[in-house]
Amino acid sequence: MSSTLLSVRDLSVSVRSEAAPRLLLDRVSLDLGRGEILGLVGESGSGKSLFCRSLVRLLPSRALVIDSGTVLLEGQDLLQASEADMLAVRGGRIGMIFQNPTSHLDPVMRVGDQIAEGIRFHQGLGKAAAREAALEILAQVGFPDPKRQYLSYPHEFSGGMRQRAMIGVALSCQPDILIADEPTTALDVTIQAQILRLLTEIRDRTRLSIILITHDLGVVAQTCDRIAVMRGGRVVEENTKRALLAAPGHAYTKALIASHPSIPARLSPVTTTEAKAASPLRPLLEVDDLHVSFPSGAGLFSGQPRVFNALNGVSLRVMPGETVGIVGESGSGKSTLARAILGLNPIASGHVAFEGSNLATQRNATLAKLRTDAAMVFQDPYNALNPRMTVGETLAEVLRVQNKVQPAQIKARIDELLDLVGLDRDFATRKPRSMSGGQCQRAGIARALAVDPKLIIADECVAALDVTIQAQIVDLFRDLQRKMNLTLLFIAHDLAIVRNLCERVVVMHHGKIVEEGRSADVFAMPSHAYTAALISAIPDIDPDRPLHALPLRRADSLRGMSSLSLQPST
Amino acid sequence: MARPAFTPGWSKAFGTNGALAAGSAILALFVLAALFAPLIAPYDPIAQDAAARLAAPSLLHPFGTDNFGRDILSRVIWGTRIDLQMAFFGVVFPFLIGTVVGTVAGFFGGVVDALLMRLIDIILAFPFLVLMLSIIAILGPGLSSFYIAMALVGWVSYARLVRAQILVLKTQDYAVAATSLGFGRLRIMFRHLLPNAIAGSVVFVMSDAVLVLLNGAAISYLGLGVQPPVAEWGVMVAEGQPFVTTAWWVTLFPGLSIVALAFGFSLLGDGLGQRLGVAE
Amino acid sequence: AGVLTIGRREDSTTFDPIKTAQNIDNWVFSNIFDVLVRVDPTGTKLVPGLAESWTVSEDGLTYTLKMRDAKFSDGAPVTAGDAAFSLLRVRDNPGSLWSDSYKVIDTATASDDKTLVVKLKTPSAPFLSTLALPNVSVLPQKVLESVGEEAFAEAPVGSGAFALKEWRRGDRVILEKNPNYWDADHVSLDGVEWISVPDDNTRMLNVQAGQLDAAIFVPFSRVAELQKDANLTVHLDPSTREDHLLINHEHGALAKKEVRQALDMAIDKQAVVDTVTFGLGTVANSYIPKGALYYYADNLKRPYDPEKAKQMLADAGASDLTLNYVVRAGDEVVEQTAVLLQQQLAKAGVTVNIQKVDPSQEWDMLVAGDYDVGVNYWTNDILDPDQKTTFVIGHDANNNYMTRYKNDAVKDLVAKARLEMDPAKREAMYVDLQRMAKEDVNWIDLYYSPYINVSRKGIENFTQNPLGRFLLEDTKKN
Amino acid sequence: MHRYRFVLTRPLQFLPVLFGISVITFILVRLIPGDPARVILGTRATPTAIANIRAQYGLDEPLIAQYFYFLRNLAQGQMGRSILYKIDVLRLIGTRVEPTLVLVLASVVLSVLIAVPMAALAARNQGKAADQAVRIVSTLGIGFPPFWLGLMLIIVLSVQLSLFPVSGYGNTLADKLAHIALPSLTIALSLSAVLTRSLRVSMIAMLSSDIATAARARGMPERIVFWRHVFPNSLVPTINLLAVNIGWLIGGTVVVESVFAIPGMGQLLVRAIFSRDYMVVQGVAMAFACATVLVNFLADLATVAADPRIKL
Ligand SMILES: Nc1ncnc2c1ncn2[C@@H]1O[C@H](COP(=O)(O)OP(=O)(O)OP(=O)(O)O)[C@@H](O)[C@H]1O
Ligand SMILES: Nc1ncnc2c1ncn2[C@@H]1O[C@H](COP(=O)(O)OP(=O)(O)OP(=O)(O)O)[C@@H](O)[C@H]1O
Ligand SMILES: [Mg+2]
Ligand SMILES: [Mg+2]
Repeated sequence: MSSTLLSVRDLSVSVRSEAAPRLLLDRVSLDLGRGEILGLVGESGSGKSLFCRSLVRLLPSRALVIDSGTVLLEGQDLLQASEADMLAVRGGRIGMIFQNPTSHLDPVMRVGDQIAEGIRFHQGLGKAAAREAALEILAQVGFPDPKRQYLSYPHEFSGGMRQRAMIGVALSCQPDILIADEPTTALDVTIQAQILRLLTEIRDRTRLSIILITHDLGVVAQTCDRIAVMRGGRVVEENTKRALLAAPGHAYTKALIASHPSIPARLSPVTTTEAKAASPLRPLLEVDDLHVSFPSGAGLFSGQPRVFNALNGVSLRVMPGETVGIVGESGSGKSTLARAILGLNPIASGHVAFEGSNLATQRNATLAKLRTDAAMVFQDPYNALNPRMTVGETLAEVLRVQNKVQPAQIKARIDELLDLVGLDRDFATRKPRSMSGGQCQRAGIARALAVDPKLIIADECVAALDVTIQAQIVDLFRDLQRKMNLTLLFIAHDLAIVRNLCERVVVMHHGKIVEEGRSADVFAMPSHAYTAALISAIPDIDPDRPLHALPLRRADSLRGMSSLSLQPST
Repeated sequence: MARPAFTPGWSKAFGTNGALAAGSAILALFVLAALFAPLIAPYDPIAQDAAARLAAPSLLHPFGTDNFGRDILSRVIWGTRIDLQMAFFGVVFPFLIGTVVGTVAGFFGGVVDALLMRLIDIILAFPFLVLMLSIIAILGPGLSSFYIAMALVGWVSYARLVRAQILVLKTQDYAVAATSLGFGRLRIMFRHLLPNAIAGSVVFVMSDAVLVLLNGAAISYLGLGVQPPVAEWGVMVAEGQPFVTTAWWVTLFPGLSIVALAFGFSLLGDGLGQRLGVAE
Repeated sequence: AGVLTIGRREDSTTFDPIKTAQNIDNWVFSNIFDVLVRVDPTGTKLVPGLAESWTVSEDGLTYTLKMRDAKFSDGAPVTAGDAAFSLLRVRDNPGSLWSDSYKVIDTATASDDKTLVVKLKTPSAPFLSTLALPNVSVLPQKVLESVGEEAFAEAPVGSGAFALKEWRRGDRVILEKNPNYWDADHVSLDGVEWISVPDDNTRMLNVQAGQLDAAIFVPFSRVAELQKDANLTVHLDPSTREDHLLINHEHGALAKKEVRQALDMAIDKQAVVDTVTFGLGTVANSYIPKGALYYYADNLKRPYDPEKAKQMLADAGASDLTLNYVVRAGDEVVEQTAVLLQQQLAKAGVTVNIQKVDPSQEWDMLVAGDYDVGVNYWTNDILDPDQKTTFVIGHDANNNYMTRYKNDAVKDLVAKARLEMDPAKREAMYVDLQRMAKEDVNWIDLYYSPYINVSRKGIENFTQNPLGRFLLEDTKKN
Repeated sequence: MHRYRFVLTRPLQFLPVLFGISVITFILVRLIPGDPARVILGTRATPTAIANIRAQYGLDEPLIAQYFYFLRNLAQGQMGRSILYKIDVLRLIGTRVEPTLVLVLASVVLSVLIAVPMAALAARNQGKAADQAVRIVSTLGIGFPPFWLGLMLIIVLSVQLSLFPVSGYGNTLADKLAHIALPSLTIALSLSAVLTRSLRVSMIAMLSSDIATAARARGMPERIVFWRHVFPNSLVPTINLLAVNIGWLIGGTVVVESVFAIPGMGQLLVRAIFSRDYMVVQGVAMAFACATVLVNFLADLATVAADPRIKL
């Protein structure tokens, strides 16, 4: 390892204001070498973001204070530096990119100007020179037409482009250290791969030091030189990548590694279906040449509104008791399909039949059936529950409206449901805001189960969760499916989980199903190029199985980006 | 501003939310004044005293007297009854109408929404004064005409606020979930969406209450406020106009009462905003 | 010399004299138009205007007026033809608001350029004084016919002391001295600006700050304070204004004379004078204003006696009288009177419900008889008492000024007095009328009050005659 | 959808709004008890004179016929004649538009000039003394009725300090501005209070937003963070609030016009209502409505310009 650039010793941060001050960072010590990529992993709330923000003294709230410690940047203690000195350090020495580029880019300022702003301030360049430099940076981070993109606003970009812009903004100040706080969590695997490639490439080119925060061990395995694991405000373990992955010392690290989806599942997918498929049962769900379109406006003067085809002839059959995974990049139409099946989206053409009853021809009857026999679990656990109702009220309301349980039995049934999803019974009196994401997600599943459905459609129901919690939820589904003979439609863009849970997988791309088959087969031998690209972009926890993502020569990356980027922005 | 007494119970109930506590305290003072007006007002608010006309504030008349020799302190205290009532009813009906209309418009969208939005445009573009004066003229002056006029116009703001919220909320997963679980529309609108959409309106109620009082005062300035000899702050300010340069106390004290109440309302609004997570 | 700036409540609405009946218009007309006969500054007698002299035939039907040498502001001479045209126009024009008052005219002709002959259908004692009304100002026939009524109403041509220079609607009327005025040598001011400042306080502050030379409609409440200001002169000019409480004679117990008399006794007029007019008014005892022609100074003043009033009400079976009191909104004086009377009447056991409505609606309610009592006031337009007497107790088409008062003896006497040409006999008749009205309590006379105006020191002769005319041709600005 | 497409479609929505307003005003003013003929005749009203005037202005015709004439006139770009002023309503309004327009514009500019620094001061010192002071001042601004506030301003600034004319509306531009200063300040004191409150809240939210954090992380000094990032991002809700309030303001200048003797439309309207000058009430109502609609349209334009994400 090269010379140490940044050295943190015994950094402690606590939160004031509440009755008893709580220690959030507990004597954290870390070093960062020049040109090194340090991976910071740990469960949600372990203090990763806080640590990084403390380095530049940008704490998220006034209630938080740095109690003690030193942060030496080439000998200068940043904790003692004056506010004016810090202005030069922030951006100029230490740049940051954030998890959510959408909320961190100024929506009302042109992307180019945001990059030029830092250049003008830190390098004192004039307007025109800063503009030139900004165009150069835009090209560096992979924008195909910097002149045009300089003038764009962030909302006109896809998620991946925004993250590149964010990186561009950070690079504009020519920092020595780049802190990347979960830079890819919100992105597709394919785009994630590109961004990670971009970061390592820049490091190779400029000897930039990077702190990469993530909760995906696969990401660290693929990019970092060294890994630090945090838990409860402490660094519990720190080592070079290989050493740490090969011989994790701390129990938490072991659990983290064990629950990573790229580790081959201990349980193989449910296999009972083969028998079922052979039986003469009719399919529970039949989707036939389904088209769904949304109006997408028109130009200033052209009158006719255009339509955007979100689903372009999708056909699908699901047998009772089957578990089908639906994967595909963001915007490929997965959620639209789910909603169309449940009659929540208008259908342009095609058929959806549930238990033989056709949604187009017998709409009311089919809807009635769907409402009582199918349920949905949603992506964002917080958003899927009414924040003003307790879990108990939420469940009770479903039971009452569905009228499947005697009013007197409602209470008992609620307890039963909570048991089923592994929540304590006293959660009945809690509101979503007082629960963690995983707990909310379980409540959401309990609500779906309250319907006593034959079919559950789970739309990205684990995407927002920690790996450890993800694993719990997947186990729960597996369990339920076994116990209750549920039919499960499992939507995700995380292929690893689908491989783990589902026996059959459907790959969607641009509103079409491009590949379909047994998970094992599809993942082993993808027949469609797009599926292959998706699979190869999964970061494996094994550092020796590197990303097969599109090779990052600039031109290629651009082509990749435009083909993978979402619908064109207007 | 009155300094409210913070008992332990208070601080527990309001936490660190000083605005909420102070606002409630101010409002509570006014409510008490209204409730116990007969007990605390030193004089009959409409009793005239020819000997004490336009007397400056003194121990006998802490706020002075008006041109009929009526005690202004007593009138201010009794006025609390009318003004609180005005603030309350002037806001309640618009609030109720507005939230229902906003919910329906936002939820159903399409033609219903378009029609209601045009109606809102019309009302917003309609000169308020014409409406106000017309309604008062048609129904006769008095508080009920005032409330009707306020209700006819005031709901618009609430409808806009709620509608904007509902438009967002109805795309939220829990609304979609409610549909997918077979809940009825009324249940979704009023049990799931509205309670989550209403916080902004609740906060706005507080500003609106002040605007209602001011509208009342403006109407009084044009001569169509509450019927004499009833004491109402807006009317008192307007009636004191002729004496502004000679007997400042006639207008100042009722004016200050409006400000104090307004201050209470706006603090309460800020506090509620914090509480309900609308602002800040 | 100099331009006099005067603040007033409202701006003019039109300069066509026959189409308005508002003081705000008339008070400006009277300075740009001239009339055949004028009222003198004391408001007690008629003096020559455009008519130098006049004779009345024995039968009282033919008036021959001799015109003086005068010119309109455009230089054209004022002829008897213009005068005849103007008289017939006010009688016949469909837009005229005043035709009823001039229906008595049979013919009006110019026997030559300087001689106007007016023949009446019946004798009319007040006729000559109606010629002093600004609404029958002499207009230039040629100009009016060539530019049309509408254009004339905005850019009039007259023969008065001043001519309209500019009219900024809603804001001000700008007059300049008319060099062609027959008495131009006596006019000192170069011009006059009538500026509308609706808010009473603002208007006063303008004068106090020296931004206006004068302001009219000074509220009673401001007089004492303004008098203290050494830079200002407060003018309390005698007026013909009389405030009264209208009573609807058709409503229940109010039909009884005793009840009305009791109400009269239950009202402490002196208190009204003290509280509402801040002592500037005087208690009224007749519907004819103090100082006006045929005013009967010794008319009955019923004493203030709430106890007796209560007793009388009880005797008349009206001890629990409840009255609906209509109040014109936005008029400080009227509102204050209402509050005061409510309290006074309560002492006699009368419950008064105040109903405040906007002026136009008040008018409607009064006309429709949808009220019990209400305060109103009257200022005379003409010298002769006939006009007001006819409206108020003459039993004409107007329900005796909305009171629904009925007394045939009074009715007959009013008609007789109109025809009586002997001043002494007429005076006796009017004394009787004032007595009878007081006995019947057609309404309750409250108080007389002066015109109150204020001007800066250095403005001289800024006076208003009792009929409201501002004698600006005499005003000087130093 | 093109972001500015609404520029083409929105005017079509104005028509029903204006039509609706014409119907409502027409009905409303005629429901009010009172008779214009009696008003202009005053104390001397006799039944024949009243009938005469009613006939002249077509007030004796059935309501539906009157409305039809009104619409027919409107289609020809006419608004009828004023009963009180005896001239064409459009001409009458034409003489009164400018002062009100200038007053409203000046008030808005002044409000913004007051509100922005106040809100910035409060937001950047959230919870501190400066913040509390702004809160108190803005509550005072909302709480005091304009007719009182205006009078106090006159007494202090015009009469005692002779800084401004007491009232009226000037001739030359400079003169007009001098005259309009106090009235617009009166309005601005209450309007800016409303704006300040709204702007302060959005600014506080933006100050702790990711956008501000990102700018700080780039080493931008607080001044730039605030004015270049926080401020522009706080504008949209306040623009909308301003739009709603301008509508209210345009219809509510009456009191201020009366206190300051500004010969504007507000005064005309009150006088017309009180004298039941139907045509004028209708005309002014329509004019106000057009102005409000226009302002809302401009606000929409401003919103779209202020935030490139917004489509209408
Ligand atoms: N403004 C705040 N006030 C009080 N506590 C806070 C605040 N911000 C963060 N914390 C606490 O600090 C701890 C560390 O938070 P931090 O954001 O660093 O977690 P993290 O490791 O980045 O988690 P994640 O993976 O969810 O982003 C958490 O317990 C959190 O509750
Ligand atoms: N209500 C709508 N109006 C217009 N377009 C829509 C609407 N809902 C979805 N779309 C568009 O349809 C396409 C498919 O969306 P969908 O939500 O089904 O994608 P997805 O595969 O679920 O993506 P993600 O992984 O991001 O959830 C997208 O381009 C989206 O923009
Ligand atoms: Mg974090
Ligand atoms: Mg989706």
